[in-house]
Amino acid sequence: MTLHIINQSPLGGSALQDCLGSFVEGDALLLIEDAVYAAASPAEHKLPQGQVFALAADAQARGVTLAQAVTGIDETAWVDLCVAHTPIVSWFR
Amino acid sequence: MAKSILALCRHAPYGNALAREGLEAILACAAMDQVPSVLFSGDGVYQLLEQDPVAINEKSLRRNLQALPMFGIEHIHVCRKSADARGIAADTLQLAGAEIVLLADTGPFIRGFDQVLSF
Amino acid sequence: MDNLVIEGREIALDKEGFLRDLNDWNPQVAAALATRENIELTQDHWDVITLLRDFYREFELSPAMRPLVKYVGQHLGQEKGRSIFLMQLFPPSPAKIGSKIAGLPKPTNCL
Amino acid sequence: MQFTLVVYGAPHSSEGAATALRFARAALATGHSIYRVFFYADGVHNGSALAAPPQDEQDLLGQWQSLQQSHALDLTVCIAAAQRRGLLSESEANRLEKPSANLADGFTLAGLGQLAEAAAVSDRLISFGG
Repeated sequence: MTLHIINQSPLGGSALQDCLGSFVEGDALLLIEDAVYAAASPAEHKLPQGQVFALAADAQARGVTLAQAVTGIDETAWVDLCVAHTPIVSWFR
Repeated sequence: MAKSILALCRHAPYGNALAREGLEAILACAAMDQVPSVLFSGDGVYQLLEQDPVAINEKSLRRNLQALPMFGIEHIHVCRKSADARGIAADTLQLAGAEIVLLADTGPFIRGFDQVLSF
Repeated sequence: MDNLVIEGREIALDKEGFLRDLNDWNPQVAAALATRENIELTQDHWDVITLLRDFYREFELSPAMRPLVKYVGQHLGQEKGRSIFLMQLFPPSPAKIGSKIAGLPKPTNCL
Repeated sequence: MQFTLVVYGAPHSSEGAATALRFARAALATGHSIYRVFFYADGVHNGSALAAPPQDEQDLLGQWQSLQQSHALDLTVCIAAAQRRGLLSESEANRLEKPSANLADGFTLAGLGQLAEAAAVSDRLISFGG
């Protein structure tokens, strides 16, 4: 199952949209850098239900409060997510 | 054990160096006998349209793409939703010597690979 | 590196013997470049040089070994579309030496 | 598990390189290994010895180098992407007849074959976009 990693803010370009177009149930989604802005209101940005993560440090840096549906993780948990998934796909710019 | 590799190309030609440098990486993998599959998605679909960049002093990326079959890459996968969203008709997507494969659903396709190189 | 002098005209080469200006290329220049590589050009060499230039015109790329072998095979027949054939013509690195003599850009070191 | 990291972002212009460093440290701290960090596109600027950020900003070059020393990290900079952008080793500067070299200690210039090879042998490959 794929781990999708997005680093672009939800309306800053097509990364989120392209990613969601390739998302299959059972995949995991990780929001990093500017993508954590989507984590405040996941429903509004049509994020999938379940298996949505965000880097807590990146959210904290931007003053973003994670919605309940989004699991905040640290870098160690990110490594674990990578171990648990193949392939890993980055969506950026 | 060797891994199956997908190159995911999401950038339009010329505006971002990653379009050309992505292709260079694909060709290098193929030259090393690690022939990747290639998927054009998002703005990457624009790479496959006719181009004439002489006036902006650029080399034609599409000409370079036409070398893919020479490197052993004969199937070019294209995200159908991306093409549709940009008003690109399927029959305008052609590359000499290659077969264009339109994918209605890229998710399951991506899942089939060990590694994805994003460009 | 020394420049070429052909019929009184000086042709600038870079340190590795590639043409600085690709527009300087002509068959005489190719023969002189080949001499510097200790290669005497035969018809087989010229066939491949022509194909190298066709390849560049078609794809705007200096070919790596793998596509060059395939391209030669498509145009000169399978008997010649083999790395050993190219290796004998342009030792020790056919894509690089061939590109140099055919007046193509210096390969980027990547392929 | 063996990871390969591909870095596209120039230091101090996008976050990609800094994020890659955070990931690399976490992976190494949890007992994983990093097969290679491959710097590509604008990411090649991470290998510049000439970066001089102010003292109160993070020093990404220093962080790469200290990680390289403590874990014998393979920091490979794509030679073609580097040539275009003016990042050269002594021998490349000499070969290409350029006035000076600027590749930082701990980094190596190599071809894209190193990316292909890393993709083929690593357990996981992660791209860090610019």
